[in-house]
Amino acid sequence: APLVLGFSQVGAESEWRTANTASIKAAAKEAGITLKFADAQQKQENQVKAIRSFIAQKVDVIAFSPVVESGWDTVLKEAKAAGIPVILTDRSVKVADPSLYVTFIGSDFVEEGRKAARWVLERAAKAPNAALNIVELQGTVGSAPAIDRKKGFEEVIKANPKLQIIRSQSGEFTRAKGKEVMESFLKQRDKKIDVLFAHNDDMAIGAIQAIEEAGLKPGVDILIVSIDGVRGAFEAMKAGKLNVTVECNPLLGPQLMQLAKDVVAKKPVEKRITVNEGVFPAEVAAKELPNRKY
Amino acid sequence: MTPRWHAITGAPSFTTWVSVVLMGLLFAAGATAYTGFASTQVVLNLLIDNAFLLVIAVGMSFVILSGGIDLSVGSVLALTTMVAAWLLQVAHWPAEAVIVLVLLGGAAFGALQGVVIHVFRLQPFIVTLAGMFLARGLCFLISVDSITIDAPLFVTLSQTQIPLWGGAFLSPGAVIALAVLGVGLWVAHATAFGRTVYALGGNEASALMMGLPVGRTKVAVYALSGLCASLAGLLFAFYMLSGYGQHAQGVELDAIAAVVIGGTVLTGGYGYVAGALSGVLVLGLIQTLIAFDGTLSSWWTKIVIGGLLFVFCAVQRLLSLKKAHA
Amino acid sequence: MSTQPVLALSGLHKSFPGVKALSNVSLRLFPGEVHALMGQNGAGKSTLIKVLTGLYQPDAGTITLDGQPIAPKRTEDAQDLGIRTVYQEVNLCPNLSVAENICAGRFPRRWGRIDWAAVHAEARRVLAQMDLDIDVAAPLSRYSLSVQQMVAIARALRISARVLILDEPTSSLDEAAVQRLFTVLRRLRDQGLAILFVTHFLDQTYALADRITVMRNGETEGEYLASELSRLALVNKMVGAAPDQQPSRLDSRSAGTGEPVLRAEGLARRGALQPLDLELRQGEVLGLAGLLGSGRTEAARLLFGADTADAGHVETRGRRGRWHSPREAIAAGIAFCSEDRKHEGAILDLSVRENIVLALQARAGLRLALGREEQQALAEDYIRRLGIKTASADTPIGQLSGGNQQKALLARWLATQPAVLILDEPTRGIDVRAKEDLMDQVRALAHREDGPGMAIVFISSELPEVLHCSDRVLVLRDRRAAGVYRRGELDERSVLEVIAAEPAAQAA
Amino acid sequence: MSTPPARPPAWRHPLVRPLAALLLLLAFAAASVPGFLHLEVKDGHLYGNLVDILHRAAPLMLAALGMTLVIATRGIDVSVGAVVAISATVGCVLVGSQGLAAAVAAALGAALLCGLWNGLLVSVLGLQPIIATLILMVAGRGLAQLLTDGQIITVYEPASFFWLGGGYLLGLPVSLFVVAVVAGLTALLMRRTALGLFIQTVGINPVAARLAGVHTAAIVFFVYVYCSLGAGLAGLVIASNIKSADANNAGLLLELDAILAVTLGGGQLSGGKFSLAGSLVGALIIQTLTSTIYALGVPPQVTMVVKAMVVFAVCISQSSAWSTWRKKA
Ligand SMILES: Nc1ncnc2c1ncn2[C@@H]1O[C@H](COP(=O)(O)OP(=O)(O)OP(=O)(O)O)[C@@H](O)[C@H]1O
Ligand SMILES: Nc1ncnc2c1ncn2[C@@H]1O[C@H](COP(=O)(O)OP(=O)(O)OP(=O)(O)O)[C@@H](O)[C@H]1O
Ligand SMILES: [Mg+2]
Ligand SMILES: [Mg+2]
Repeated sequence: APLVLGFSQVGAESEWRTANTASIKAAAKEAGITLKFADAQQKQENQVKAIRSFIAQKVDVIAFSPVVESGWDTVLKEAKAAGIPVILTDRSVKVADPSLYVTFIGSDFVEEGRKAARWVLERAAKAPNAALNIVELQGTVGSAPAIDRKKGFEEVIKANPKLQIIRSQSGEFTRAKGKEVMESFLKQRDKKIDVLFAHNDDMAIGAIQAIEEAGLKPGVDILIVSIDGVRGAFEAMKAGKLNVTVECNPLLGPQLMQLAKDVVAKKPVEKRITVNEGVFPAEVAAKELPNRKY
Repeated sequence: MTPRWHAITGAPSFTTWVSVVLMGLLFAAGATAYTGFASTQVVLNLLIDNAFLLVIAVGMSFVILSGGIDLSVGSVLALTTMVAAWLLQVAHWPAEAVIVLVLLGGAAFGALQGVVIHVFRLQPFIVTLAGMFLARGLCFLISVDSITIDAPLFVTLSQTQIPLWGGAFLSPGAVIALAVLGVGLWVAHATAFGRTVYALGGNEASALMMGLPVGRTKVAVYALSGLCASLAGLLFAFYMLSGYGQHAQGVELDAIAAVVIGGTVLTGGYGYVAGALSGVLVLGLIQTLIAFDGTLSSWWTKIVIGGLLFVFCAVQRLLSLKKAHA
Repeated sequence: MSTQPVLALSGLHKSFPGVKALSNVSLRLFPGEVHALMGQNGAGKSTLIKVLTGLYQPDAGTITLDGQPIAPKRTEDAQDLGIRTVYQEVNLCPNLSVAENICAGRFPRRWGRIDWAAVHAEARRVLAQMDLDIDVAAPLSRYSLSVQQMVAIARALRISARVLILDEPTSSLDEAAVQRLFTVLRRLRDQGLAILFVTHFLDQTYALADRITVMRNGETEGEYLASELSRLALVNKMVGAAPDQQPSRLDSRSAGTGEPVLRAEGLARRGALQPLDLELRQGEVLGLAGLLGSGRTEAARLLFGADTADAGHVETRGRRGRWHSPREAIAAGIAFCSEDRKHEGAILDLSVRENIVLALQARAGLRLALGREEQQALAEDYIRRLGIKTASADTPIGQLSGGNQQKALLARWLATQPAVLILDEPTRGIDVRAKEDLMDQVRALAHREDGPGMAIVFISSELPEVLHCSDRVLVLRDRRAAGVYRRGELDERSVLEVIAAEPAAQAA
Repeated sequence: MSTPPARPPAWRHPLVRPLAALLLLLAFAAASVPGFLHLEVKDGHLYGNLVDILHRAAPLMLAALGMTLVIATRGIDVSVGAVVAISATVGCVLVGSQGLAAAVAAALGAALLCGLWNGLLVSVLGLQPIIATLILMVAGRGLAQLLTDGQIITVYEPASFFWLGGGYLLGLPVSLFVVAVVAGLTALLMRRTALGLFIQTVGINPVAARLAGVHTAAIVFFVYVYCSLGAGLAGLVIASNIKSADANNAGLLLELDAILAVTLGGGQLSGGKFSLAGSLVGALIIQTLTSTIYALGVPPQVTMVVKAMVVFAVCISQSSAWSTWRKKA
């Protein structure tokens, strides 16, 4: 019988997530794995329910992208008691007993924040005298990527006291809110804005529109850094409106399927598997764009 | 149709029974379609996974029966997990004290909303909507991040499995929820307070003229709902072992839907607290069906949930229309 | 009768925005007396009672109970002080059972829980005092307004109290029920209870009251011993002018010779009405007489399409069939003024003007039937013609006194100039003068000098009114017709005989 | 006793309190954020926070107008956000290939279908409004995502599509004119026909309304269709503004804001009397609050608490009980 993998996805809240889902579905088909897919509509309790139903269905492996890091002990213990190995994707969990999951494959949000900040630091180094005012578009309040990306970013820019975050507001990871908040930032004329750091590409794309409508040149008058590396971001970079995007690779599917097979075959796997992620500045955008699958 | 049939359809609890029968059909459909569906544990999981929703729905039943609505329950739940986690992990309070405090806090939060609704004669929808923002916002003031709980009492309650027959088990949370349902039934149908709640929902002006304690009851109803929400928060904390400001987003709508599906009328006065159980189970069953199916994309998940909800409500409604014509 | 009043009010003032409802009102209530509070519609009787029981707060004035000043803030307070009240409109909860409505607030308990058996027994006991034997576990909404009114009274009678206040308790009761109520009230009076009683029926006042306080325009006109005040003087004091002595003009023109405008054949609805045949001619008044629950309201509702019939059909000029909604009946020129003005008539938050034009407008559809000025003119015309007491046509109808709401609803239907007008208890809650005016109007509408008049179905629990108004009387018994009689063929006594006849006798 | 029919004094007008709340909020913003009220002409149109507030409030105002009528009939429509998503995606999916007119027509057509569906469930089937519209609220967003396969649809052309939500007319955002036209037409419909009277009647006493001959089912049907159409238009405005459709996020929670706007404007959820102008003011209060929070730089984690406090304060200050209570104190 084919291997059965139960996968609990967070939801379909962004293009990134949709690409992630698509990659997993395609890879499962390719690898001949029966995929039981459950969508949690962004709710942790739904994920727990899904995992319980996977246990009841006696699947071979359970994989999931946790909505949030904490709160998994009980249900993972049940999985362990049922003898079903668990793979984490995309983000990790905090559990008292690390043996509750076999491995974690995914990105490191804090590192993404750091990468974004490093790019800004480099830029600042080119003009050592000027102070750079940064505005930040945060993700949804309380969400893991928003917290971690902010943390990583702040950690690195501390190195240069000339870099100041002058405003920070939540754009809820959406284009509409990103645009609205950026509009408001631009109306405040006490300080000039030099850099925009957006927690995801969608907010950056919204903000670019706001900057253009205010009669400024995005990417020139205001440097823009964002995270994810979705197709829209590459288009914006090609047009010279976005300066850099830090990749957060959603195409984990093939790697996940291989892991699932290995885990079932009881092959040893590493506890932490990072995915290859790059930093794409505008210069390489035109070349990279045709390669983007999402 | 026979007179016997009339007696059945004419009974006021008819809608509630329709829910139960439809639920049976839904379950039978799942059992034939998916392997492993027809197991005791799948049924018990409905209770385990939805214990917190059931507790909220019991509180919500009272509010809706009284002709009001409480949108703040989901946020109060989240706030409870957050406060409990903070007190346990950061302030290192004893678990028992934390439990008592958050329960009192939830009741007080609800009572406060009740007072505002009653004294200023404001609409419950708006007051509790603001309450919803407030409680959610307070969570993030404590911490934007989630806090893991490792207090022994919570961990034990989380991981205890109460064994039933054949390897199947229930969680303590589910047992507490069933107990709350029992108490709710008793309060609604056997105490003066419960009957005043129904009277309020039937006609508030009349209740006032009948000399019933309208103000007191109203405040108490919201306090009760707040208490249930914070108890649900504790169950949630047992269930997840974490406090988090994003917990239970949109649970208020699930609870309202559960109560209404259970046969309670949203304008108040008609319905049964027991309906909350069938409503919660229906929603849980729909989710379980989808999880067992395992082929639906995110959007088909939404469409199927909406579709099943529609079929359920429409059948229920058509049957009771027939009853009206009979 | 003792000399010390249980309850006394003096110098009471109460205003609403734009209306001075009570000014300098005083009232004394002695133990062991029935005290009638009389006055025209809008005189302030109900307001006085609401102030007395804590539903409204007075602007000025004092209330004393046993010489102690009291200031009830809520109805609960008044109840705790031993004041039990039945308010004018039925104020009960339709979703609760009859027994709960009677016992709510003071349930018999056992071991901390409500003792449902005792609740039901208690409810049956109180209702039995009024000879009412109904299923007390059924929801109140199942019963007709009259039964609901008795339930409201039963609720007040259940707990022994010091003062019992009844605001038009008899407005939807039939004669027999009224007599049963009076027996109970007399017994309570003899036990030393002080009873305040509001009614528009002079007969009832004289049958029961020991003392009468008359109110006029929000002021106390005076307090009298019933035995020392003649009917004429009483009416005189209520109205504030010498009433025209002339008894209402009864035209003797024979009626009912016009075209038939409405015919029902075998009209029936399960559980409500046995097959009924009925014919109504232009320019005649058809009275429906019968006891409570005899099916008069049901007949009226079927004729209007408010309920759909299971069998039979209705025929109007050029149309034959069953009504599926009131809209069809209205389009065919039928109008129906419901007995339950609070739930089925008034749109409480809307103005008197909007309430009056509503039916006319609904018939016209979305296109405005009348411009704003015309609406105003129409409303003011009816306010004048029917003597509706209101601050203006723009006052919300909910702020009018009960009787005046009734008149405004009548205006709603008169404004549509229907071919057939069905009036279910139109005289409920309106004062003596207004009642006579209304009956004159009814007859005038039917018997017009200048051509064919309306056909009117007139339903009233007051037998004399039915007999007085109608050209023909249809007597209903047990939800079926028990006979049709022409004017003059019956008097009050013979109707009562027909009504009371055993079904067996009818079969024979 | 018969004082002349006193017209209520101007300060008792129901619109006064919401307006006062709005002005107070603006005054506060102006005092605490320098240059908040500053307006200038840029690229031939007005530019400044005030314009932004009006511009951003436009979709909410469109949704609130429809919600006003639904609430007046004692109903509620929680599917507004989903309808926004559906119309936005339909519009964006079609506009590239089928042209502007066809896309707009299709988007509004889709919204119309949504309204018909809601109307059918509430008016014909007799489901409770919140449940009836909850069905579409859940499924509608799924349908929108189905159309886009979960992707964000970005529109590159025609540029005319961007005019609706991003263009300017006479120096003001076009979306404002859309709101003005819709509000004006609605007001006209309520004044010049009996619709307003019927809607209130149905809301206050449906039983009496039926007995008076009002076609209650048709009225209820109408308000849901109208509300969905307004939401559909709002969806187009939003999509046109961000030049894309995001099925998962477009109009998220707009229904709650719309309900809030109606109540802040003085509407009662128990049905009956309604005020279109009041709801518009309510929508402006909400948007002004949001903009003020952004301008003040309130940290995002505190935003919700601030919002809640202001809503409490505005509601309490508007309650009649508050005035009597204050007088006594
Ligand atoms: N809530 C209110 N708001 C404004 N005016 C009111 C209100 N209640 C009563 N009124 C006015 O006070 C006056 C007295 O009304 P009340 O109901 O006391 O009359 P009533 O004597 O009981 O008449 P009826 O015999 O018709 O019942 C009327 O003019 C009425 O319009
Ligand atoms: N005395 C009674 N005992 C028991 N049930 C009654 C009594 N009077 C009325 N009912 C109930 O009330 C219901 C409605 O009858 P209803 O009173 O409306 O008829 P009606 O002839 O129009 O009387 P009325 O107009 O005087 O109220 C009936 O179904 C009946 O069960
Ligand atoms: Mg009165
Ligand atoms: Mg009757």
